[in-house]
Amino acid sequence: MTDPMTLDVSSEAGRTVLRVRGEIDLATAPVLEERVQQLQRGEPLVLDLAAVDFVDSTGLRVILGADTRATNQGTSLAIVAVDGPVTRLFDLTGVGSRLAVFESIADAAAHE
Amino acid sequence: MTDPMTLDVSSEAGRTVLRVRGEIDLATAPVLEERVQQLQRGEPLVLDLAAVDFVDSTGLRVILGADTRATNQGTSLAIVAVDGPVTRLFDLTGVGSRLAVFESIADAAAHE
Amino acid sequence: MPPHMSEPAASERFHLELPSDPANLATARLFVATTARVLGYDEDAVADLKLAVSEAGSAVIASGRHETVTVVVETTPTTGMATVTVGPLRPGDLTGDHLNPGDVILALFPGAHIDETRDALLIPVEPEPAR
Amino acid sequence: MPPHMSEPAASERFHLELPSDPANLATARLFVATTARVLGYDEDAVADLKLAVSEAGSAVIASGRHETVTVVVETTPTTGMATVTVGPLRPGDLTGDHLNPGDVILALFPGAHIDETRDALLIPVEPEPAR
Ligand SMILES: Nc1ncnc2c1ncn2[C@@H]1O[C@H](COP(=O)(O)OP(=O)(O)O)[C@@H](O)[C@H]1O
Ligand SMILES: Nc1ncnc2c1ncn2[C@@H]1O[C@H](COP(=O)(O)OP(=O)(O)O)[C@@H](O)[C@H]1O
Repeated sequence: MTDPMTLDVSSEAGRTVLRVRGEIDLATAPVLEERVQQLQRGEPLVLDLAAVDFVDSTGLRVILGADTRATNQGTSLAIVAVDGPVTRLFDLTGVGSRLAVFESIADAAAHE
Repeated sequence: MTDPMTLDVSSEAGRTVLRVRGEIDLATAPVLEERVQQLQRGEPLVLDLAAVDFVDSTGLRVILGADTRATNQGTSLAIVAVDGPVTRLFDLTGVGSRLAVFESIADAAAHE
Repeated sequence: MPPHMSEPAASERFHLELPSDPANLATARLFVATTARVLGYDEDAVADLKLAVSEAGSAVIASGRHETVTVVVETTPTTGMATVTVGPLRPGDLTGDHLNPGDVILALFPGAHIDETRDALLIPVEPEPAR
Repeated sequence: MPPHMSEPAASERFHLELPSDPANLATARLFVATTARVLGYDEDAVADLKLAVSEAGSAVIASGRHETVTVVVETTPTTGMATVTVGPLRPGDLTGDHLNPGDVILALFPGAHIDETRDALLIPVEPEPAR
């Protein structure tokens, strides 16, 4: 690790995609929170967590907060996650069913 | 790390090549020592250390012992190393000049 | 007995103490991960231990009462059990908001509990073959 | 002052204690590497610290006198210096054969020395910009 978490913003399939790599914990979650808030502003967002190596409840609260914010703004949050730390935490806490989780950016971008 | 050090033996350009990956320290050096002794038995050996992530003086003693053994057996030891932990330790201790160090297996295999 | 251990030997103790700073949680996770691998636990167990230690360490930092976070791994050779202790923590530190560290830790390790005599969270970890 | 530290704050102390087993040297190296990165040291410095700690930890194990190896990293915010302490070690433990741990440690950190009051090797580490 040089940097514990890196964020990349891109536009794919007409959607803004925020790709997170590395570790989301108490040290890095505030940085993610701020960037997600900047990007949401009433726009749909794809949060790509496929390259996340670690996430704990601090990170999960950022994800759930982003989902609530999307609902309040009348827009959507789509999450990309594959088998790994993110899906493990979703399963452990039972929140997976409350979120729109996809296996690829293409699938996520098709989400209304 | 699943295994701190792995060893692979192959035959390349007519020479026996022992490729070491991972970390050589007090925990793993005895395993390397034993394998090197088995392979030397009067035969020239190429010791490929290009994929070594870490080595300390315990590992260096194994390397120098193998070089002495080759000399005593009237054969040769050729070492493959690129810029990294191995060359760093050779430079720090000044032993690099006493060893036959090459940048590739092809160069090492040409060593008499 | 975890596979890498060559003999039962004596009980072993691995101890880490770090300043209560979120930047050090990664070090705490690496410590428990590497120690668990040395003790022979597989990567699923290692991932669960990293998560539990990160949650508990976050709770120590969030409590704001302590300058350091302590993580201890101890083995009990007779049973093959390990215990992971994270502190200082007292009852209440792990609960609070919905989706708090305690929820995650208990989902991972149902036997985890605050040991008030040690002022810490104690996580019993089954030997590898039993997991 | 190392770049990642946002303010001088107080002196910080990172402490690790492991059973004297060669299998744990990798954990000691990871500990000093991660801690040094949090303190802002670059990868060259990290590699040197891993090597020095591995040499010193090997010497503790080779001495055969101690059940545990202790590694401590301490910062001195006023000077930006860090010190890495590895023990228990006393004069003589680092020397011996040609190419012993002491040779490597002194080539890396000429200021390293046995601190007899602490019964340990003390390695002074310059602040990052000065290296
Ligand atoms: N989100 C957080 N929750 C709890 N503790 C934190 C948090 N962020 C930082 N800390 C750590 O707690 C200690 C004190 O934090 P600080 O932010 O200086 O608190 P305050 O300024 O409110 O006293 C610092 O070591 C800091 O790293
Ligand atoms: N190879 C070594 N590496 C680290 N410390 C050493 C080494 N040799 C000796 N020391 C210890 O470092 C301290 C100062 O060492 P130094 O001044 O370099 O050598 P000397 O032993 O000649 O005084 C001494 O207390 C000594 O025990």
